[in-house]
Amino acid sequence: MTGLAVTDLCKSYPAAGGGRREVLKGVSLRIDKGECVGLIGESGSGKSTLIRCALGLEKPDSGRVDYEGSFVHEATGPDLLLFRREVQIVFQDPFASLNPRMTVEELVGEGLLVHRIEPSRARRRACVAELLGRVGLEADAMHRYPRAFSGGQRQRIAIARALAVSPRILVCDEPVSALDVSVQAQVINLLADMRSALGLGILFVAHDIGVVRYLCDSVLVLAEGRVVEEGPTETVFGDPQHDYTRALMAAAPVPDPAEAKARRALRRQQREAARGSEP
Amino acid sequence: MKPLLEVRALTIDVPKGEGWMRVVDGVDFSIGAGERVALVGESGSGKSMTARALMRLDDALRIGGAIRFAGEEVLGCTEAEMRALRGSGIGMVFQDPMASLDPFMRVGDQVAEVLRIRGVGRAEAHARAVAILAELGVRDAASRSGAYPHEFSGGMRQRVVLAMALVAGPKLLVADEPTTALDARIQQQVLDLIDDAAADRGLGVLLITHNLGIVAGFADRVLVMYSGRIVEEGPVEQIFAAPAHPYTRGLIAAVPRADMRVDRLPPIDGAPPSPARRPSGCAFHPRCPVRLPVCVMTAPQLRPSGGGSVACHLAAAEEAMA
Amino acid sequence: MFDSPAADPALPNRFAPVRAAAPLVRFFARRIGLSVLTLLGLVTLAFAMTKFIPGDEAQVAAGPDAGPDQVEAMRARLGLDAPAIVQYLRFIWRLLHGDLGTSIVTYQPVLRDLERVLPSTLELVAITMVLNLVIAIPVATIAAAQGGRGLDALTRIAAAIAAGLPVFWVALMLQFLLGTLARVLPISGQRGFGVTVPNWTGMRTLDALLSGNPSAFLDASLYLVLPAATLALHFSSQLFRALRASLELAAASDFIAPVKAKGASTARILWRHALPNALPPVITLAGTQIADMLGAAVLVEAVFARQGVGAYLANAVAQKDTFAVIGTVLFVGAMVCVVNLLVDAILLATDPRLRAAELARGGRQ
Amino acid sequence: MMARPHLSLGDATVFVLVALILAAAVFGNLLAPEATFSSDIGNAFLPPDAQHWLGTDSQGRDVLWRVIAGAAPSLLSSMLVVTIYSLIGVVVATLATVVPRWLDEGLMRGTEIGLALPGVIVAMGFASAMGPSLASAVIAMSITGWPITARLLRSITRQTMVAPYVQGAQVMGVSRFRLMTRHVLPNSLDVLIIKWSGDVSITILVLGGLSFVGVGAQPPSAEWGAMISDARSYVSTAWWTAAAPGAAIALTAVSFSLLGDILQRRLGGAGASGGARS
Repeated sequence: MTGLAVTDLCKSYPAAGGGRREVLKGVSLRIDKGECVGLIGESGSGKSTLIRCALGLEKPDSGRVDYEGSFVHEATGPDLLLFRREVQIVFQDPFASLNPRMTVEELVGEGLLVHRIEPSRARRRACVAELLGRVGLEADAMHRYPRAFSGGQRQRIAIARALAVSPRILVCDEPVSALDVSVQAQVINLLADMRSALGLGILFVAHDIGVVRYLCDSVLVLAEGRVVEEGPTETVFGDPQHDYTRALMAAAPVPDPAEAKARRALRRQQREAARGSEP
Repeated sequence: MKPLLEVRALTIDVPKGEGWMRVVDGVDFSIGAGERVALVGESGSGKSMTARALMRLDDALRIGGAIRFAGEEVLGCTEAEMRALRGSGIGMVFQDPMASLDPFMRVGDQVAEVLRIRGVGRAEAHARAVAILAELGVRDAASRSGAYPHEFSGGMRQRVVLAMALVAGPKLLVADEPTTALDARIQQQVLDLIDDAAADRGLGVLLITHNLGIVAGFADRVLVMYSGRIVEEGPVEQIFAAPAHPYTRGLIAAVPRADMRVDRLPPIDGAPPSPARRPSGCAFHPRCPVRLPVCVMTAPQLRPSGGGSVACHLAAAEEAMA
Repeated sequence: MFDSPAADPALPNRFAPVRAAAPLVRFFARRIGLSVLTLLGLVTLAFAMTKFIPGDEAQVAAGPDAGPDQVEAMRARLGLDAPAIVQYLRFIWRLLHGDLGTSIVTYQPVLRDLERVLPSTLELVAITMVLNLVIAIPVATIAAAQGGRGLDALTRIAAAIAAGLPVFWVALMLQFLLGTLARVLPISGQRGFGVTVPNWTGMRTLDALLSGNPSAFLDASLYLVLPAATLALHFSSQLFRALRASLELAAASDFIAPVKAKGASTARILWRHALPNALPPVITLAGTQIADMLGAAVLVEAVFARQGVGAYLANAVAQKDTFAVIGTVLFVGAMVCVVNLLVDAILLATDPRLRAAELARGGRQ
Repeated sequence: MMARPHLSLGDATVFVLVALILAAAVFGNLLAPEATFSSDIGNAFLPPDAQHWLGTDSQGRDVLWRVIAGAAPSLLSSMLVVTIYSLIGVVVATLATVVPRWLDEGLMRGTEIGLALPGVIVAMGFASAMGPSLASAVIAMSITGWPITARLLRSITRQTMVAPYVQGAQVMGVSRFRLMTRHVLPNSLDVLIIKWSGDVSITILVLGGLSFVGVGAQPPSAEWGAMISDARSYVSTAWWTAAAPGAAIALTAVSFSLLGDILQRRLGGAGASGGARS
């Protein structure tokens, strides 16, 4: 069996006013090499907790996370090292996800160093230059610090850093939502290219249906700690079955004034009807 | 008839080191009574600066040009006249609804404060605050008005912020990225709320956003801003159906759609420039796929085109040919 | 970046006072428990200190002229022949009964000595704290309105300098300039010759007022002017600097522009919005300042010859009066713990966010 | 991105002052004439004049030279105190960051004891136990000063630990040691550098106070607090003997506190733009 599998994950936190708040209530998902899975969820859906558990940064209450047949939360030694090498993450905020005290060379080369892939400094430098070229940056970028780069460029650096250790699975936590609109497409396309070129498996977490529909083969819709709908992207979004998915689809902005205004008028009618029936 | 708001040759400079840095460089637009105008732009475009300049919120800025609101010259107002204008002439909603509220004051008092400043008695101000909170959909407004901001959810806080902007009966509502931090469903609720409130009161609205998508269903007219200037302006239908500026075209094409499958997104190369490093000529020229030699040299003027106007050498040349 | 479990939208119902009271009790129970732990740590430290002192305790207690037999008798009498753990437990047992030991200088129980000198110090600290708040808060707020110009720039420089002046030196210089040269104020002691008031609270100003003796009140007040002014100069400039910085942060918060957009004046923005938001860290500082004032009282009381806790401690140190030193340190520690509890209560009463966080947290345990 | 603030006249003045004081602390003892440390009763209590700019003291020694020579015991010992307890604070906070949670809680509870007491009073207790001397004052303040630093740094590392770049490094499998030394500490220590300067300013006041009440440096020393203590009895007749060392303490304390403000302005901005405190 290959890839990353999450099975029946449950996680709760102590809640305000006593008791515990269940954030994940039995979530299962699976990403294989070369596959791109979208995870749609609003804030509070539990997607961040899911990512933290899946990456082994946090222990779930129950359920398991397997990578290549070994249980991530009990893995030690070579198994853990393999997981730490083959599963990487790209974060949402490119201004917080790169250590401001490290040069681009150190940032991109860190994985090569800690996994002893390229212990020689000169060879590491050559690798970094090649990686930077692959994500569309000049090689001389390596001598500068992250603060010298724009948001889109930083996200490219973050991707190069993750790709340095030749991962098989890349978890992307809202990787474009903090970027300028005109830059988002560049990063989305870069991820799509890397996936087909390297056979990467991608777990793409987002709240934006458009991006997931563009990039992913299959999708899971997460609401209040449960997967409410899943399936091939076009099946789910072409004919959503669950009310929640439909509500999300209806709330997504439509870049067509006639259609958008018709929808707005309809909503307004519904609100007035509701207002009229209330008293 | 005179428009409600008229902005002419607006320039804004921010202090930088010993000198000044121009962040808004000659912006013209107007908003009629009851009209919805969207100002769309990315980071560094100067859109929020423009919004804040309308109410002169930042003392440190140097603002040039003319801003006429309801026939009065805003830039010539004294500080006392400005205070009277803020809130009762122009109401404003800010980006982050949590950060827009004073965490140490009860929400009812924060709404009522707008009226108390204007000499309304305590009881009446409070009653009117509760009434507008109820109107904007805060349940149990009378008792909830005694709660503090942190006791409200994101969508509810945005209602409080909107109540603050509307309670003194302004003629123009300026909404600066009011939905940016919110989920799509809440975002839609907030926009609908502004929609209803503006329709009921016949308010003019200036919606500042980076998200072209939310504009389609909301605005009558769209202004597209890039690096301190307006590059295109027109009725919303025309902007989406026949964008004339390559930047507007790129923006619309680069956003993946939720309602249909797209094969390949055509990206815009590069990144929006910071005001400190604005390119020569047309600021968009380094990223423009249809750049002409002249674009590097001189900045294009905003010229009428179709039902709107566009600032582009190529569009002007095509117009001249036709 | 990640969903934080603390930012829970499900909020406690603030209209349920019965439920709300329990977390408050829990909050104070927890804080008092912590204070007790802190004190226990302090007591352990103090006990360890008695063991670290070079020389033989029994020898010291028996006096320098005592022979070996007498020293051994004293050792047995003081229980110093018991194992350390037994001595430690006895030490705590005695403390619980208010027995801080006996001073080898005054031959009085340390607690009784402290009762005698405490009111004078409390009087000084109380007046200093009032001056401190009354000066720092308005000046910082008014200065903030000037935003870096005029009064603001001036007070900033003045406060930076005042905070750097050594308290004991200011005391000495004021004593010299105003007392010796100008002869406008009394320079040492705490009462004029022949002025008597009944000893009810031990605080002379208060006793004079209570006994309806205005001239004695004036007399006691005049003796307080220099020491209180010395302390207030130092502490209010410190508090001013903290509040000015805190106000700057508050004034830069995102909610200030919305208040301005309401049409509020600069004064209203400052006093009604920026100041309440800026105060909590300053209240915390004022609490720790009380501890520091007790420390500074050692210096000021020494200069102005006031009979207070500070002078008592300085004297005890000079005379190697171990029990008096340890007793005073413990006593001051206990006072500081009480002050910290008070500060917590004030913060809880004034900061609605803290209140919500504590209510939520109380339920969790 | 961030424009470095220009070197203003005020900032430059502070830098020059700090440099001069440091120079006095390092070279003062070497330059001072022999007579600075020996008594010449015949010339006692000379008021300030052309030969003795700040007059002479009870032993007829030049007050200006004694103030310069006193920079070493006064300032260097304060710097030593703050450096020692800052290092202890860094070690404790770093430990607290990597050990299991219950031990972290325990360590932080322990630091609360240290917060419950005014430094002067505890230092007096310690100094009396060890016998009054500059060394005991320095030791007493070094072992009582660290809790605040440890708590401050721990609260910062707590924020830094959840910064995405630290979590990213964990996902990449970097060792705990590398995580602390390359990612967490470099992004947490700015505040400590700022605090160091402000703390030196406070420590010099406290240390002076301890010497003044007789539990720090002892009389023949030119330590400023001890000089004032010595001069105390003669204030009304020879005010300069007390005024000069006090002014020296004040000048030093103010300079270092302003240096802290400047560092705050300069480093505080850089740290924030680095996104360490997101």
